[in-house]
Amino acid sequence: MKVKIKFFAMLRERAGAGEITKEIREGMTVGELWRVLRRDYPRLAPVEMRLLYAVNQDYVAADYVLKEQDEVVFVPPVSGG
Amino acid sequence: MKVKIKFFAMLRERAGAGEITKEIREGMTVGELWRVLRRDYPRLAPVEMRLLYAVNQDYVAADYVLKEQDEVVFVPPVSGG
Amino acid sequence: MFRVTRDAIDLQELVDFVTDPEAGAIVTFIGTTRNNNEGRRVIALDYEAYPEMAEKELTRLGEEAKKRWNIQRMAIVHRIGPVQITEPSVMIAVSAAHRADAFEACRFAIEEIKRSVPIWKKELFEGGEVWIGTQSGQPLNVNCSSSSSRSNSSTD
Amino acid sequence: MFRVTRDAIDLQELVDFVTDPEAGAIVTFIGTTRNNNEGRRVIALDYEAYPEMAEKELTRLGEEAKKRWNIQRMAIVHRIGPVQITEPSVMIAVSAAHRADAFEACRFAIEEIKRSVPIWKKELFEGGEVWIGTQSGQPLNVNCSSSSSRSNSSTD
Repeated sequence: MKVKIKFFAMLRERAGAGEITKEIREGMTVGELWRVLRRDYPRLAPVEMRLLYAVNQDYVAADYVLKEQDEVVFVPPVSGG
Repeated sequence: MKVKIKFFAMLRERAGAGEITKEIREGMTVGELWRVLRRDYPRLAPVEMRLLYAVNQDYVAADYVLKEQDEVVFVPPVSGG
Repeated sequence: MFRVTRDAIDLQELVDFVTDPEAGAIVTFIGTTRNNNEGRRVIALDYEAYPEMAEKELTRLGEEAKKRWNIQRMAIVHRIGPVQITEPSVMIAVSAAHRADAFEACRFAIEEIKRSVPIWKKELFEGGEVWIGTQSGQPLNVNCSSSSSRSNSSTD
Repeated sequence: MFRVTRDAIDLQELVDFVTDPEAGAIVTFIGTTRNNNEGRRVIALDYEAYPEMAEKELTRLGEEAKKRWNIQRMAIVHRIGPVQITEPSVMIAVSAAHRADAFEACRFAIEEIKRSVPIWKKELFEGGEVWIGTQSGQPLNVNCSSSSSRSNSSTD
């Protein structure tokens, strides 16, 4: 199944892309997807900051199980204001 | 000697005047002047609220001794804002 | 900028005045006329000031705020005369490098205005009018049978 | 009104939006770009957002504020893209019957924005650029030898 992944801020710069579509196996959690992406994009690997996970514009826990067409965002430390 | 007295808000309405000049004896304090005014203006007599005293645009204590040409204001409870 | 005026107050003028390249935060307070107070239907407020002393006291409280907090600039404009429902009677703007100072100094300014600046408001309500007094004191009947000097206020 | 925009923010529009006959107080917060941060000379800030989620989070925090305080209306507009020194990046306006609620809800809003709304700023300073991060985390080197992810900020 497919999910949409959006990158923002420092992750966008590191990934070299703002949005990708990725084929994943059924039952994968959002936390597992992040580990997969760090293999796909070696420049994400050194990112050790605390990330939050968002699916379909809501924060979720690392054990959220992804569904077809989910929009996934790995949220770096925010700094609005 | 003469002092200038300005009335504001409820005191202005009660005194029926915004500004008066008054001849007073040497050595009179601002607190004493208020007692004199309550005799001069009977409608000020029932005023029992806590007044502050200002002379030449600064708050002063009741025992401030008045000087020639002082500008005296009896300050009713303020309610700006 | 510490001013008493009969004219409508221009918020942008205050904000422009306090804007500063060293500031990361601007906090403003606007007091507006509320349509009710203590169960009375308020029609308008009518403000009166001892203008020379009011501006002197506003300047003094601005200097006090600069001593207490790390702020860049402050502006206060208080309107006098009639102020209709939803219209501003007072505006404060404070700039600071950091937001905590701007919030605290702005709050201090409005509390000090209500405590010590010689400005008074008369509330015009359905059925009468009343001078409002925030210091404690005996009621003072003025101009209408149901009126008295009150410690509450239809702006805040 | 909870909005993310590339345009300059109009303070009067927010104040007009929250103006309410039941309100006696309006408090606004404006975040502006400061010319220095942690000893660096800041040239500008460049904001990026996850706009759909940012507006959702702003709306959520506005609903939370209405539960916690007795407020009338709230408006928040956050700018994205480059924001020059002294220019506003974010504006909040809150109206309430009484001033304490307006101050506290406004302060809550800016703290929540900095805590949870998916917006990020890159600081462009003399000698480099750096993504600012207010959550704790390891430094992340980006694009320039002296840059790192920092928990301080040149707006406040």
